[in-house]
Amino acid sequence: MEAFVAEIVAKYNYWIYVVLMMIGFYAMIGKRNLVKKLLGMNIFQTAIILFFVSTGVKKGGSIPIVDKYQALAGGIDAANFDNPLPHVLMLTAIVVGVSVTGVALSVLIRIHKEYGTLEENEILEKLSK
Amino acid sequence: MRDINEHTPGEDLIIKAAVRLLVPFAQLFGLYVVVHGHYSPGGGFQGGVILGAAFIMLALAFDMKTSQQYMTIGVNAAFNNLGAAIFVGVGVLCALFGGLFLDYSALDKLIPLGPVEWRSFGIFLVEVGVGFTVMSIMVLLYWNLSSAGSMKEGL
Amino acid sequence: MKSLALFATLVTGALLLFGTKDFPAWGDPQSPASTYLSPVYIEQAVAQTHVPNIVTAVLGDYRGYDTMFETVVIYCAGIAVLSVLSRNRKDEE
Amino acid sequence: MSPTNLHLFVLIVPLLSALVVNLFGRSWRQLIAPLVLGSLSFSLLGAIVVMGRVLNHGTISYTVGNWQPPFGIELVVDPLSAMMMVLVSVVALLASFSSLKSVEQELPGREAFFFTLYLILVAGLHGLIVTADAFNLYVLLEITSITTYGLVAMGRGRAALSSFNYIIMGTIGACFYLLGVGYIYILTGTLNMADIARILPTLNAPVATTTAIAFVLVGLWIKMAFFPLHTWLPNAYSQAPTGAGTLVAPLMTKVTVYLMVRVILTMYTPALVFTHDWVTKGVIWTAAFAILYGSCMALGQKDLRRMLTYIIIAEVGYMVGGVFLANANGLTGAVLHIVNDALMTLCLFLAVAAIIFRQGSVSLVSLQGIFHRMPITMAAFTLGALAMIGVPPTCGFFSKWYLILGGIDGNHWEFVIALVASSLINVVLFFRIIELAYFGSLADGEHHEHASAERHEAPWWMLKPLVITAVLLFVVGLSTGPLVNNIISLIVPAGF
Repeated sequence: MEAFVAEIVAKYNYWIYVVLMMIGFYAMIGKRNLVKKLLGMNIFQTAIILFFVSTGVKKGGSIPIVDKYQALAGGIDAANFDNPLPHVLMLTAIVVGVSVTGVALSVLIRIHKEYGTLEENEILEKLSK
Repeated sequence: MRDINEHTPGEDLIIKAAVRLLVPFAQLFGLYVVVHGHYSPGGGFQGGVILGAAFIMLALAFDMKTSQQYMTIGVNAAFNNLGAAIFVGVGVLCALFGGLFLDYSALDKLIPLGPVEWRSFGIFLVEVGVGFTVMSIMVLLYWNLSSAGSMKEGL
Repeated sequence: MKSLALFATLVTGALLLFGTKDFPAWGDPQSPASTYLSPVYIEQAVAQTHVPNIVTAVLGDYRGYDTMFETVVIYCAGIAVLSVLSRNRKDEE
Repeated sequence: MSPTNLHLFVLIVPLLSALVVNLFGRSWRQLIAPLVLGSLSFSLLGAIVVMGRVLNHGTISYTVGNWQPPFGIELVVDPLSAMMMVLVSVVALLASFSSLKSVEQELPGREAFFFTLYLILVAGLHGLIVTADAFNLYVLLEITSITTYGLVAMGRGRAALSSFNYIIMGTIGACFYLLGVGYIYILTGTLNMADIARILPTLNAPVATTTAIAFVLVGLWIKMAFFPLHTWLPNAYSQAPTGAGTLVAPLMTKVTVYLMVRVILTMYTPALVFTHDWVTKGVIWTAAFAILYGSCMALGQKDLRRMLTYIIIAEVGYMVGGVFLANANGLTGAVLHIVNDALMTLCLFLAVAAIIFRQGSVSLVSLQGIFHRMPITMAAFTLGALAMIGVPPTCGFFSKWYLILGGIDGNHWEFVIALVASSLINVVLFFRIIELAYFGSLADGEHHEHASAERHEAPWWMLKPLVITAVLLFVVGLSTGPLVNNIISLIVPAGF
């Protein structure tokens, strides 16, 4: 049991992201309202962004912006700076998330024009008539 | 059609005046974030979003027409194509000047600045391209989503 | 339907948490992610690109190909929104 | 432009012309057709040249920005990806002729937007094929998805709802893939596929590795609509504008299958993926169910386009099952089927597009007597149907033959039975339509008989690509030998 608690404490960042991800994932597949599904999608993506950024953390590290002249003189210790790669990846993933949200919102507007509602079961009812 | 002069919540003198005052500073700050991305947190995407937010603020405080006086739909289309074209174009230019795609140091043959300095400058060019595209697309998304596609009347 | 969704969610979450069993502890400076690529980026980026902000250097140059497609993604989003919401010429008349 | 950059220009030229189409095509619509056709022809020529170079000089490894992998992004063109590039450009070019016509009819005033998305989709597919970087693959996967969401949602009626379901499912798939890549990144510290393959077997982290593999594969399965994760596909593909369907239906699922092959072979190495017997068995059983489910659901449809989308689901089952047979014949069959199925689906969807162009609907009722009205279209459709059934010497026969051999080699009789059963169901399926199309008017009475006398063939812009595709079905079928010996046998790993 103690080993388990120690494991959780050492990796609590993963527990946080998994809980967030589960909230988002449940909203995406379990909710009936299309806007709630979209919100779930955003939570899901945010959880993944948190996950990646948390992997870039290094104990004793600061933001990866170095002093130019010190670096050119070769005096940089990599242990003092966080890992820049996850940040780069997540900048890209954030943009992708924004884009998908934008397209999804426009599709929702079309759906609302078409059926007058955003509840999935009401739409399906109208379709089956 | 809603009368533009009609007093509605949100179209308030204080808000209008504040936005009028705020927009130039927001734009300046956006430019700063784009340009200063080499030395501080920032870059094309972040700065582009701030620049776009300035136009969205105009559209929110006044109406969509006012924001379209400052950036017409045609200019917006030109900007988003231009931004993407700058990025891809820089890459193609590198390839045409004998380097690999997006190898900015190859542009040294165009203007001799030194290969390493060209990498720095190439990143800057590319960030400007990203900034243009992101700014115009953010505004475009707002116009379209708030007016259900008509881009005339909306929030 | 809801219980199925809940079940799928719980299974996914449990699997993801189970997978972290083999991971290094959070913030461990000796983890592979912090020792393989990132020191090279941090130590070499300024000499190779003259950009002190390493995130910008990696974003714009080392992984510039990704960033190009990131720009294309957001460009596509704009065009997709325009095309989805605009109407046919005939319908407008 | 030095020849080393050529394979990048295969994808950059459509991308750049997409920008031009968007900027100028809104005002000058006559510019769109030459730009689209020109850039796609350039792509095709470039892809053929690249393929020639790869076959003569071996795999091309290309580092974008001249950063050595794993620091920069690496692009690899091996014989398989060169073949896929040619396939994508052929399908995109042929489909674009037909799309130009049908978009003019269905989406007047929106051609510029449509073809911007169309060209970026083609560029994204080329990018997916050549990339050797796990994260770059995610970005490109999202490019192809976002363009497809837009293209699908441009349709009428239910298209928006189908597109939304596709967005939700597609995002789940992409996010699962990204999670898998994140796990891999934590374990190995790298994103380059070859580097991952080098480091992963040396790690002592079985649980995390398995989780990562599972999430990446499930993510790709959602994107390729593998049963039971297929629910988004039939609606999305059958309600998309016809011009979008002709491009998206033949390519999207097949390129994703290619990505799965690529991920299994070069990122994870087969030794890691096929370790557990019960996993491969489970996947093959699921694939067998997918094949039977797709075929049976196709039987119940009243609309030709919707029927074809269910056949796509069955075909995905063929390919996934073939890969997971984990033997040389199965893998060869699966890869060969990617090529063949793309062409067969293209042929059928082009025929559907031609029929929709002329009479607006492809419900089975409206197909009565169509043979007399559109003989060339229906002749090509029949050829496509024969290939889909697997009649020699069309290409469909050869890949099915390899798949069946693979099933027998691996002692997976359930897969073999599903394959044969689905071929039989396809016979029923297509001969019902052909019968309806040929004799339907006789049974229906005077009203239709009168209409059937008039010949009302589709325009040449839609007929030419259709006929070329139908001929290609035979050409590819007859050149199966060289294709397998020179290209596909090279990628089969040694242990198979």
